[in-house]
Amino acid sequence: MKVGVEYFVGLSAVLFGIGLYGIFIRRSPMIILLSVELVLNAANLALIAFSRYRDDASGQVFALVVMAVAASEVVVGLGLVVAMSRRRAELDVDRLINLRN
Amino acid sequence: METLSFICLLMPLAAVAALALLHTRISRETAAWLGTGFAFASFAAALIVFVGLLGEGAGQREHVYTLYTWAQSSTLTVPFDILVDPLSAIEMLVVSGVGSLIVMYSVGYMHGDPKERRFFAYMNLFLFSMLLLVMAANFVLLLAGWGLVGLSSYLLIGFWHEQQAPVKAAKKAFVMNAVGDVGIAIAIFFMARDIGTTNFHEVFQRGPEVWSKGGTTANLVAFLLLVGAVAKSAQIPLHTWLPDAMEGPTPVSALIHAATMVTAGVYLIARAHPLFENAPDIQSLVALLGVATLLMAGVIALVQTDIKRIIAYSTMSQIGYMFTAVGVSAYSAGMLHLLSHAFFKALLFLGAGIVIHALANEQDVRRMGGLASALPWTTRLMWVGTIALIGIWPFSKDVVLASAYEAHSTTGWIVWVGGLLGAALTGLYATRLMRLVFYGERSEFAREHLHTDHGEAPWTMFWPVAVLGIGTVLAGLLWIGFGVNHAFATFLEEVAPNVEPAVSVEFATTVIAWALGIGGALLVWRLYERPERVAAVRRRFGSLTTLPERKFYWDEAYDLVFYRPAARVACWFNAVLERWVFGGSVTGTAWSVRGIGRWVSDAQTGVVRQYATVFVIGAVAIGAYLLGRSSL
Amino acid sequence: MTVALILIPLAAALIVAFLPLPRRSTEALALGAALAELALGIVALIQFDTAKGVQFAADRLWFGDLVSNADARFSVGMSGLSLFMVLLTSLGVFSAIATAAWIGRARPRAYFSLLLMLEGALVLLFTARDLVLFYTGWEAMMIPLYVLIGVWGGRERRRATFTFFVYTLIGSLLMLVGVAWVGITQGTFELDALQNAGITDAGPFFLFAAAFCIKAPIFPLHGWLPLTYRESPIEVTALLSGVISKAGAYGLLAWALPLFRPVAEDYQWWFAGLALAGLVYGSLVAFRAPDARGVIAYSSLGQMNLIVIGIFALNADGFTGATFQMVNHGVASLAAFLLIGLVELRTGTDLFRWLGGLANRRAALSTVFLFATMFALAVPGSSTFVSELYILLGAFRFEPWLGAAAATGIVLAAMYMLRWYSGIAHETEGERVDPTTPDLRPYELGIAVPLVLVLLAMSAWPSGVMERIVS
Amino acid sequence: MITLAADTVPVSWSAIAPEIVLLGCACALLCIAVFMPLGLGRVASAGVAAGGFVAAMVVSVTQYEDTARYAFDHTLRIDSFGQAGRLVVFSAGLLAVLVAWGSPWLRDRAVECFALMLTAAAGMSLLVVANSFVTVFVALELFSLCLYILVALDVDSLGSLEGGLKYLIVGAVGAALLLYGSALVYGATGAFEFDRIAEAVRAGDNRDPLLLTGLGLILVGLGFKANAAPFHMWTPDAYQGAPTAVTTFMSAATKAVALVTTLRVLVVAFPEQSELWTTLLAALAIASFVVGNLAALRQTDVKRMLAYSTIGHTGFLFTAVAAKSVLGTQALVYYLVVYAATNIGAFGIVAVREREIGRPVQIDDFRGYAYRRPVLGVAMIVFMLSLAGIPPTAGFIGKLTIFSAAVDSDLTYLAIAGVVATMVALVYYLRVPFAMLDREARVPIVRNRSGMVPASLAVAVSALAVLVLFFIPGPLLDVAKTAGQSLLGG
Repeated sequence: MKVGVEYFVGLSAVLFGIGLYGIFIRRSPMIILLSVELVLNAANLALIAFSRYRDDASGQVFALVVMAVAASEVVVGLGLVVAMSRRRAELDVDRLINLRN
Repeated sequence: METLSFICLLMPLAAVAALALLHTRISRETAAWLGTGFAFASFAAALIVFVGLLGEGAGQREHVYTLYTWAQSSTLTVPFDILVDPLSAIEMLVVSGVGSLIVMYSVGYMHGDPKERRFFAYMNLFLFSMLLLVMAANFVLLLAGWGLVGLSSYLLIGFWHEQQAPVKAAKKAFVMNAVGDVGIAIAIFFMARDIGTTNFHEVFQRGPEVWSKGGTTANLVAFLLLVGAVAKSAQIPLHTWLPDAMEGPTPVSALIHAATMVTAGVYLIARAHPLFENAPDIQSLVALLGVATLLMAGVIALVQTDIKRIIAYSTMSQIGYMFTAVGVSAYSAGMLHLLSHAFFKALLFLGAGIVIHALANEQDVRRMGGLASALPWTTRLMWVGTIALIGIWPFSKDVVLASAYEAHSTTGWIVWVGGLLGAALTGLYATRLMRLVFYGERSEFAREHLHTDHGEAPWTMFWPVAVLGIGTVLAGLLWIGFGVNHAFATFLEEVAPNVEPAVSVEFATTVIAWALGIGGALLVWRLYERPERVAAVRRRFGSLTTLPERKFYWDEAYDLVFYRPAARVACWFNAVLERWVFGGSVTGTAWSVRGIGRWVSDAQTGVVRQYATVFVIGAVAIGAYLLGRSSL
Repeated sequence: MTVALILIPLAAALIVAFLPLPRRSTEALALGAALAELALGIVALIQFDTAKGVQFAADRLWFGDLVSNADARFSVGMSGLSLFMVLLTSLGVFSAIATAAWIGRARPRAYFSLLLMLEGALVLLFTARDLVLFYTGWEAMMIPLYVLIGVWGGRERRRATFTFFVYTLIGSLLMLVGVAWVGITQGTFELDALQNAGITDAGPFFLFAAAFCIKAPIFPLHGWLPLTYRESPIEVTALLSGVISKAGAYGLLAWALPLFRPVAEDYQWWFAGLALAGLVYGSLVAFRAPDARGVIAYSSLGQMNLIVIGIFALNADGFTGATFQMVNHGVASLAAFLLIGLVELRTGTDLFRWLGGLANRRAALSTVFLFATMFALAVPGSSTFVSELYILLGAFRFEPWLGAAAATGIVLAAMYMLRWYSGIAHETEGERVDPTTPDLRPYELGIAVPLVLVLLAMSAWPSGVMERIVS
Repeated sequence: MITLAADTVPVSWSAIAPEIVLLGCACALLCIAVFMPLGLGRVASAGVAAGGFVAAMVVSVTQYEDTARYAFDHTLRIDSFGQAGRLVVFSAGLLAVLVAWGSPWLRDRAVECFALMLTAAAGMSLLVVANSFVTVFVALELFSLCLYILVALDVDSLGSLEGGLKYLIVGAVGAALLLYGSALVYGATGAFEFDRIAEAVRAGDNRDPLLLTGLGLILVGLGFKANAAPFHMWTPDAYQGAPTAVTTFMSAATKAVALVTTLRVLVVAFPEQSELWTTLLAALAIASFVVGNLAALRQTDVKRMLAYSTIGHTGFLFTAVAAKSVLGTQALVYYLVVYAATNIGAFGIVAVREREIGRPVQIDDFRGYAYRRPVLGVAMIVFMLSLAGIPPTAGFIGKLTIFSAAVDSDLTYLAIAGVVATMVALVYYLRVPFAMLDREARVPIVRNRSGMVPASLAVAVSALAVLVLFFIPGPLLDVAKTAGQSLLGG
């Protein structure tokens, strides 16, 4: 069988959904960061798939850029997590509700 | 002559200004005499104007003097112009003449009152307003005077505003007169709309042209003017304020509520007679109202016990006669009665004032009696007034009745009969008053409180009364009738026409009127010789007397029909609409908005996963919308 | 001239606000500024030429190049109407400042500078010949008011302010949309260009009418009125009823009608009818209000509706009468409210059940109150009488029974005003009044007497005002 | 068919000159951090940062021209619209530096703070001229990452960290959606550059589900940056948690670039779907009106209140965008400038007060403040009025122009919605003046006046701007108009 672009896009959509789902349900910032990674890579998959489909390189270039950005995003995220854990033991985003009226 | 007319008009106003500015810088006496002086000055001016008018030949006796443009829009201009013609000249004389006499009388009467200065200021304010009323040459200015006399009457009725009764009475008088003002105002609207001016001359000339005789508009205009007249002259149904107005100082009652202001209605109808001639139905309505009033007032006067109220009701009844006169287009007859009434009614009031003054402000006739010996001259003068009131001399009332007979209309007949009945009533109540006050046993109250140490009264009080007495007698000479002399009628002819009664009719009417009047008088006299007779009559007619004693329940009716409902509605507005609907609505909305606000900001729990969820839900919604619109 | 009239109070406001002066000098400064404004206004009155139309005009570009070349211009000038509104404003603010100084408001610098700002805004809106500028004045007028009421008001000041600005803002912001609409569709904001534009769209008209009718206010949009009038500092109440309510009527006269004449004619009945209802309603409520402020508050509701009747008679008499009545009622209600203020100063209350008998042995007070009463109830011969007569005549020309029905307002006015006067001044002295309660002091007379004199002058020669209006 | 092999992209340094300047300064700061002692470094870094912003401003002013040009093969579009956006960003940065100076948390983090600000500014200034989704994503992430850190910079306060982390998480989702959206658009059209996307769409099916889904996701991503409801929920926490100086910078600059980009993307890339996204923008605008203003009613913390109010203002800005006309753009640019000035001023005063009392500022902390510090007090009142759009403040003219734009493009219902929103908004805006002028309040005397001068300077400048732009709005309106024309032509 021939694997058309729609399969890749479908897969990326599924990954995207999984990632978002992860962001919704998980309470540990680490896992949430992982899910974010997943989402971004879902996007990457889509980009590359379309790039091949269109036979146009710019998509792939963008994918590379995204990887870099994703990495730095995680770095920042982890930095924050570290800063927090320095102050408090358990990391649970649901407990981060001090900023209220 | 122009200057003099304006002097006559403005003198009293100058007095007001002077009194207001000098205020406490001058002594009370000075203030009092200042007021009197200005009033007399005004009278002098009026007199000269009058003489000047006599000097002119009949026909050229109408002068309009314009001072400046008072008010204006692009469609209606109101000049400040005054009219001097026989009619207004007569009124000027009456107002300023009787007026200044009464002001002088007040010098003595109000002596020692803490607000003496204010009193004289008010009196002069009244004189100015009244002169403005009678000298105005257009309806707007007339209405201005009309309202200002109402104002001064309000001020003077409520002069002793520390007590409740005068304040109540004053308010009542003002509001009822306001009703009349509205009537005239609406009439003015008709004139402005259909004629484009309110100047007497044009209105009387063009009015009958633009408003077809007896047509709706003609009737409406006449009727609206009548409303004003009725309110001011205390005729049925707007009469209830007058008796209460007696709460004011006696000079006020004499000047405003007997001699001048209350007769303004008659002046208005006489002045606007072309409009009334143009609306026959309304004119007969005038006559009928007059008859009704004169009878009702006469009956009520019979049973009143307050000396001033008795005279007040008699005033009402006498004005009723004047109304009947102008109602049967006997205008100069009406004016004649106005004139003589001004004299003798002022006389009666001031005389009563002397009595009250002598009796420590007691006004109840049952607590008087036998004062003739104490106040001989007052008694004599009061007799002059009473004779005039009963209609023996001058004949003004009889002239009125005779003219009514001459009218040969149903109305005429009713007026004639009613008027004669009224004559009898007059005889009854007038003599009753004299009998109760001056003759018979002196009540122990009188014995205690009567003080005549300074003679009957201070000269400032006595002499005006005397002069009024003379005036009453002389007034008779103006129009003896029986073809002998009616200079008065001829003088007024051009502005206030008259029906010329035949000598025979006049003779017959006079005789009958005399008979009835004197008869009534004698009856009362005999009746009161023995108290038990009175008691017997009371027993007999006890049930009947309640009706007049309660003044035919007019006040109660008004209270029930107008005041209470209005007050109740107003209270309801205040309590319900204002608090809950208009006031509450905003507060309600505010609360709900705040509620939603609270809900919205509580929805922000702070849980970041919720943020993301809401976020994505929004995204999904948008995506769904777009896919829905897509070519999928 | 006009520009000076606008700038004097604003400059004074800044100086008063930022110059750290002691109370007395602050008061003196504010009073001086207000007096200067008044004097300049009188100069304008003298120089005003009845033959010419708009005068003392100044005009320069403010910002342009928006859309369809609708330039917003800084364009001011005075018609007869504006002239008298400006005079009324300066007179009102002057007496208000005098009263405030006498009462001794807390934080004088802020208070007086706000009052002066208010004056500047009012003069601006009364003289603006450009819609955006007019709206600017309109909005700028609101803010000092909110603060004055919300900060210096009575016990329920917050609720009062809230109600007040909910009502007024919904109106004025809707008008802003209307302003934008006019700019877009007509391509200009200039009054002279928009005169007799004869726009026929009803929607925008109501955007404008909403603002004006709420401010006036027309029944039943008066929900803000009672609370505000009762809770504001008395001199602000006086300004509200004396001057600011006139801004609404002015807006109708000077802007809404010229722009939307056809629409106004279509809806003439609605407005006239509502105004009539308001006249009767206000008068009746005034007749039963338990407090002195309440009576005058509702009476001015009634009076403003009467003015609106005159305006929506849409004829010369109506306009003339309405304009003249705006001036008369302005001065009269200023006097009435300031007098209430002086009574409150003595007795600490304005409830009738605690007042009464103030006229006894207090000659000056009773006399001034008498004048206030008589002018408020339009006793025939007074200037108010003349203006009401013309208003009613206008209404009568439009629809006879409307004029007749509105005329009953005169009787009702007599009823509630006499009740007001007696309730304060007559009969036995009330609980809060004792023999030592002083008569009006010279300073207080200095506040009240000028107002009375103005009214007397206008009664002696109404034409003096009317001919300038007619022009 | 575009492939990298096909042609080499000409590099135009001038196009990215401001970014180069800013990033250069950022690097300089890092060197300072290494080589200079802390105290001296603080001063130096502040100086360099301020200088950097000024320099960037100068550069973009000198480059300012009405004719638009593409750079780096359509990935950037240098036009006066973008330049205007850049200027807003730079001036915001400059004033933010002034506000930040002297805040206690800055003591040992001055260099990082300013470096990050410069970098963020560089990202923003790149974003406003971005003409390709690649650039958009990169620029967006560049400044977002910096902002995450800036928000969390005050690591001693939990709130700061919390705000930062929340911002990061939600921001990541937003970025991801934007990215996925551009991927889908790419899939549908085969291009990232806006103008080329438009061409491709014109050539093909403009109702392609793939394309529309992409559009939707992009819209969400941008709406997130513009704090539009329902993508707003991070805003209050981030604003409240962040050090006030950072909030100042964010509220002014982020808003501006987000809106500029939104407008550019929508009108350049998706003109064919305009009636679709107009509806969506209208919906978002109304949602923002409702949520922002209603929620703000109950806030007592000034920063949080202003955060909600900024959500409410997104409603107005989206109204201007939805007008998608020259007038709309003009209104947008004018409003953005005024809004930036107003917010900087307001937050500046909050910062000052914060330092005086040493804790988060509640509205009650302003009671009677105007009597103690008249200038700041009056300035604060002016800002509140400007936010409410009341004369004599520039906010009024902003509101007027936006309403005009709305009426002009038959969006009167949005104008009406804005009216109602303003009504509610005034309720909480006026709380501040009421508190400021409270006649009974006695304000405690405060000693700590560190950094009063620069902050007050920033406040004064913005206050002056807000007033001057009311009395003489002409020049700015002209600039705004040319900006609009440069974007939409005509």
